[in-house]
Amino acid sequence: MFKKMLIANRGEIAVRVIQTCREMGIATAALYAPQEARSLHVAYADEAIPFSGSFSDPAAILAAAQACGADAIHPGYGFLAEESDFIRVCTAAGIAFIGPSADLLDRVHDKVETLAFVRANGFRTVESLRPAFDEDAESIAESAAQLGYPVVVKSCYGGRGPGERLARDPERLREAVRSALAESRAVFGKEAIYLEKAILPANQVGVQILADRHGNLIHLGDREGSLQHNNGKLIEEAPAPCLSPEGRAELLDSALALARLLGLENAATLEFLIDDAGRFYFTEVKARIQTEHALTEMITGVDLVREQIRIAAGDPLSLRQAEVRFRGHAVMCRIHAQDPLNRMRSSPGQLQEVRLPVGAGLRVDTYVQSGCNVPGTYASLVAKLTAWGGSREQAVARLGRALEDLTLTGVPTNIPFLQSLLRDEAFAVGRYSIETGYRHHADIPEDDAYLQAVAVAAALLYAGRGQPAGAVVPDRLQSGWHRSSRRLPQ
Amino acid sequence: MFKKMLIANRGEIAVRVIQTCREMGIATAALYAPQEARSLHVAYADEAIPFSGSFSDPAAILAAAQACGADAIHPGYGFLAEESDFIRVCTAAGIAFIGPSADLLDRVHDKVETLAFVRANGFRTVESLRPAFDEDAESIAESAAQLGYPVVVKSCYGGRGPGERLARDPERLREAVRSALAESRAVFGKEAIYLEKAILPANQVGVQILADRHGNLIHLGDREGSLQHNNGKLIEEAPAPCLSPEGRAELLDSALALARLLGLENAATLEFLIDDAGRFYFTEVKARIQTEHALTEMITGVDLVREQIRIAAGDPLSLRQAEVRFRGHAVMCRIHAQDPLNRMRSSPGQLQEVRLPVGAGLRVDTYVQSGCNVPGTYASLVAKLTAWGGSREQAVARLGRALEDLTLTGVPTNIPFLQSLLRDEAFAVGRYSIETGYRHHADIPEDDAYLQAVAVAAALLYAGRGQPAGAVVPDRLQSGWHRSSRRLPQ
Amino acid sequence: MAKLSVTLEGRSYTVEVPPLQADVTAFTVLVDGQPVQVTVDRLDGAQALDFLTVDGRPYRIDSDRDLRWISTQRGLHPVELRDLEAITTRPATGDGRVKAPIPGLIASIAVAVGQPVEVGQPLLILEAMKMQNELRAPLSGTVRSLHVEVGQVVARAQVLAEIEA
Amino acid sequence: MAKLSVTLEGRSYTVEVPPLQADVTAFTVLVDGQPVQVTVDRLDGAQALDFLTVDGRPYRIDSDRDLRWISTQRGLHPVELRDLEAITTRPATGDGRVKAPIPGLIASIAVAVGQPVEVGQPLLILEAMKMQNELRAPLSGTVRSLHVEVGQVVARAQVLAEIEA
Repeated sequence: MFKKMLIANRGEIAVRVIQTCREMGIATAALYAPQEARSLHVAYADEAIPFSGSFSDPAAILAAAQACGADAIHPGYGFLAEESDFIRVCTAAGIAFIGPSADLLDRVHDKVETLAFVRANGFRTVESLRPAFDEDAESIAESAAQLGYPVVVKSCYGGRGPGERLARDPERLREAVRSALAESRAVFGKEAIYLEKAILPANQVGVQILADRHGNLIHLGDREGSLQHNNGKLIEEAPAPCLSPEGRAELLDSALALARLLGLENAATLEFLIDDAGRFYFTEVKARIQTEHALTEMITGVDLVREQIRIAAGDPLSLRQAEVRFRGHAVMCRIHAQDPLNRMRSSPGQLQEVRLPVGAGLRVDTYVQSGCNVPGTYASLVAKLTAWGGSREQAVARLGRALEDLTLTGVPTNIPFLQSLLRDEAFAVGRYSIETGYRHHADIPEDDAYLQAVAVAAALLYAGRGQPAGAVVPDRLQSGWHRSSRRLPQ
Repeated sequence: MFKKMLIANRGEIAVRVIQTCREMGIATAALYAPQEARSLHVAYADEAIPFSGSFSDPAAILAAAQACGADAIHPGYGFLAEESDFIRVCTAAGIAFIGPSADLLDRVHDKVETLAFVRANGFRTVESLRPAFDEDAESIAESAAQLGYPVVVKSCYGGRGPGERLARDPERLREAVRSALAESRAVFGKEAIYLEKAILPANQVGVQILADRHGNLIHLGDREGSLQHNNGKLIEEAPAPCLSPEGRAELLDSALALARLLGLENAATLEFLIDDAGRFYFTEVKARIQTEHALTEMITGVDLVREQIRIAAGDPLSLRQAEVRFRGHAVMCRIHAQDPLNRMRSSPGQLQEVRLPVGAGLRVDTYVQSGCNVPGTYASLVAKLTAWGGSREQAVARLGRALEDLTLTGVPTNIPFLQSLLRDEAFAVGRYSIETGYRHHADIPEDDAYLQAVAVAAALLYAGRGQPAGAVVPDRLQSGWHRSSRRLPQ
Repeated sequence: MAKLSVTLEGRSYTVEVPPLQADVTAFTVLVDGQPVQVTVDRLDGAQALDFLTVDGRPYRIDSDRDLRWISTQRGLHPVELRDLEAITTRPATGDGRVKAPIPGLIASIAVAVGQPVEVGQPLLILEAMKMQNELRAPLSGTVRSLHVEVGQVVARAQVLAEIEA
Repeated sequence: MAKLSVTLEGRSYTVEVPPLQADVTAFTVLVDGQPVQVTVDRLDGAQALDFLTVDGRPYRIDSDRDLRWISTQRGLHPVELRDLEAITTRPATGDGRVKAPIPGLIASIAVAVGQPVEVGQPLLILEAMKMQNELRAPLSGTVRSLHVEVGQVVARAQVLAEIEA
């Protein structure tokens, strides 16, 4: 087994990887920028290395690994997780890469070709077309017309949501192409997009795959990621409520066959769209650990990062398909430093108090602690909160309870928005799709006592303002200056 | 289902009950003394009622329930949880008691009679004798001689550890009787003790039982509670490592038969001693939720408090024996405000920072948050930390990792002692009994770099002392007063 | 007794808060004239008010610096506050000094030095926390001095003007 | 450079700490003369030092008020500290005032007013943090004044005695 793992990432995924390494007795080295000195990955690693480079820079990461004597690198789910060239330089330097082989990544790197290959082998996929010239508006419009509107504009590389855009007509298409190209350039350094025929309404479902180097390949069930906002997943769950037992069995079988066809290695997710008739369409493969992997861990009890590391070390999977036992239901929400009163703009800053919920069936993944910075230079994800329950209803109730108990002060977060989503009828009954609209659910406005109490809280905060921190006694109240005792209400 | 639950307890068990009530949509009312205003049960309840009475005072609790309009009372695992008279006054007042019937408690209240009854029905039990007169030293010594030394002196009532005392000879017996009587009087208000023939070495194992009012009765596996210090359980685990598969099957069957014989209701634990030949001896029944119930919840996925409430409401158990699926292993440690440098004396005070561990397979049960008081008037338990793993080894590794990540500052805790216990060889291999001695495991003293770093930390703390809080700049260093620049090294 | 108008979720409440004291953790607040019982923590210097009970119900609260919103465990509420006292504040001592009841910006000045004024006559408008607070003459007399200009930022309790009876 | 002897787990280390500054978060400390690299957080006013890295290794630390022990994520360590500077401290300004380098208790006084003393001659013993700190004459001369008595508790920087050259 490896001796020392360099974690080539930050945030909650760096903390996540460090946890498993420590539990496996593997020393860990974390990288951090000065403003992240109070992030938990720094506190929890065995070694914390100041790092001014970029997590997307293969040379800088490799140099850091060599400097600290690491014999393995875990990329988290960042950019480097799917860069075959990086894997090759790691291998050449005698450092193990926790993930699939470079060859596999090369095979599935081009999403359009992967779709064509999968389709040619008899699997149902979304219809896709790559315009002849990426920046030729004419050919793009032609392709779209050929597919038929609505279409989705996607980046050929990488797997993140922001690259996706829905266009219902030629005008919106031009816009979508322009912004998709800009984003593709900014995030992946390359301009390359393709078009997919949109399936509406649809549900987005991923199947977790594990494959070792000894020919063992298993699935760990499905995850639902249809509840999105601005193309970012906000609330996810496992198992997917949109699947019937028969539909699930068929999907999982198909996913295993597809994984074999593609020769998947290590941990990977096969993504599908499910239309309203229950038909599923393969869309793409994410050959890395995913942000939402904790859902699968909660319903199966399998530590996916441990399996990733074992596989990369040449060990066989620690369990067979028949030994995978699913239990209950898990729901996760992503907590972002975003201001709900300012169009969900990201709201970096220094957190004051962090108080985590406690109790059964809960899991918090985060890099923050009291006094920690939320840097403006990275994505605004500060925590993932996952709740498990014997049933979906219990898991959702528990997540709602835990969201109430989670306190993050100092920067605005999307927690109120998440709470509102959990109250939505479509979510409550588990019937929603990527098209579902969610209205803002006011906070039990019928409860006048509650609103009165909030008014009292506001008044007390106002009365305590400008005081030496902590004192609730405004001197203007004590001094008696601004009021006449004769005018006091009884 | 109930509308409003009064939680007739404090601490982590009050928080635990409130969590499930909120997840079930039952309103909660918490009681608190002024010094506990920042405890989590106050923050998390729907209603927080200042309470100057005792949690052992039936009249005060009933009055509080009636004043807030509660239709049910959950006693946690406190004194009132096993008081049949209290159940009767609750029932008379139309308030449901979450627990067994008064009749059942009456039946099992006297431990010596219960042992005799169980023995008469063909079950193996510990040998026990009740001295003719509790305070007659002569008759006690005669009884002990009759049983044969070593004997254990126990309180007839209640179930807590502190009432237990081991005596290997008549002299130690007198001492043990004296202190057991004093404690029995102080805790239960009655002087009543009995003697048990000690089984040494032995393991202490409990079997979790659930029984509804419709004749359904199931077990949820076993728990091991042999790792004790001063008769208090410190680290517990499930399943019990001392049981072989055959031994476990026999024990669980026997426990179900015993539960039926005794007519157990609601949640209860049957406790056994296992001798070094693997024979088990029934010792007593705890007809309430236990401190360590989270272990069972983690390996079965069953919410025991939810089942308790459902059963009390007349609902059937939510699962059958065949549906109980055990998964993996769980280990719990009890974190006390105790000073490891002062003979583990309790160390009440105000906590400064509370930082909880995060990640997969962890559960924290606690009432504390940053700035919260640990009152000196109650037991010193501040938190329970439970780790789950696919194997015992993984669960123990995870617990060790999580203990490192848990930060509680402001009052000394037993965390260093727990860490030392986790490093003990006997514990690591799972071969220990209630007699196992644990030596103090120094903290990796061979690692000189580690000790040097601690020395640096000490020097920096010293250098930063007496400063305006937070500044690391002692003015005596800045002023240049106490040193001559000519004498600086270099 | 501070008197505020608090508007949230489309409803307005008049809240009257007694003089707060660091060691008093339970007191009565009037909401629309009806008493509600409030408890707060005894806070040490490092902590802001983040928890209170109102009629026995616990609320974990947070807010931004500008009191644009209050959040509780249940959600986030944009709030608007008006300090009803600030509009008609008069010095309890009976003297003619007009002080700023809250920090803010002088939005306009309605009087000039030497001008005679009646008790209750508007003198100037202090803008603070999204509110325009009209400060009025505490007694009838003459404006003896004006210590501020339009656009000036003032601290709390800063003397803005003086009226001579 | 503060110089301390730190004993823990039966080993003693001499630690030399440079003058600490609030905005310097990375610096070098000497342990038994060997340099180790230390980083600390930039701390705001409410927080004590609870995290540092030493040669790149992170330590989460806690201690009691009296520095009886230090705990890290790995365990608890009783510590003993001796301030090696405190024994021979002299005022850098060259004047004859002898101040308390740390708060403590006057354990004994070895000189009387009017008594001639040599530079380096023991004047009194200040007991603080389980240590006896011998304070010596900063210059040769006469004890002009003694401001303390045996058993008296003194604050840091309090003038204890004055020597006239």
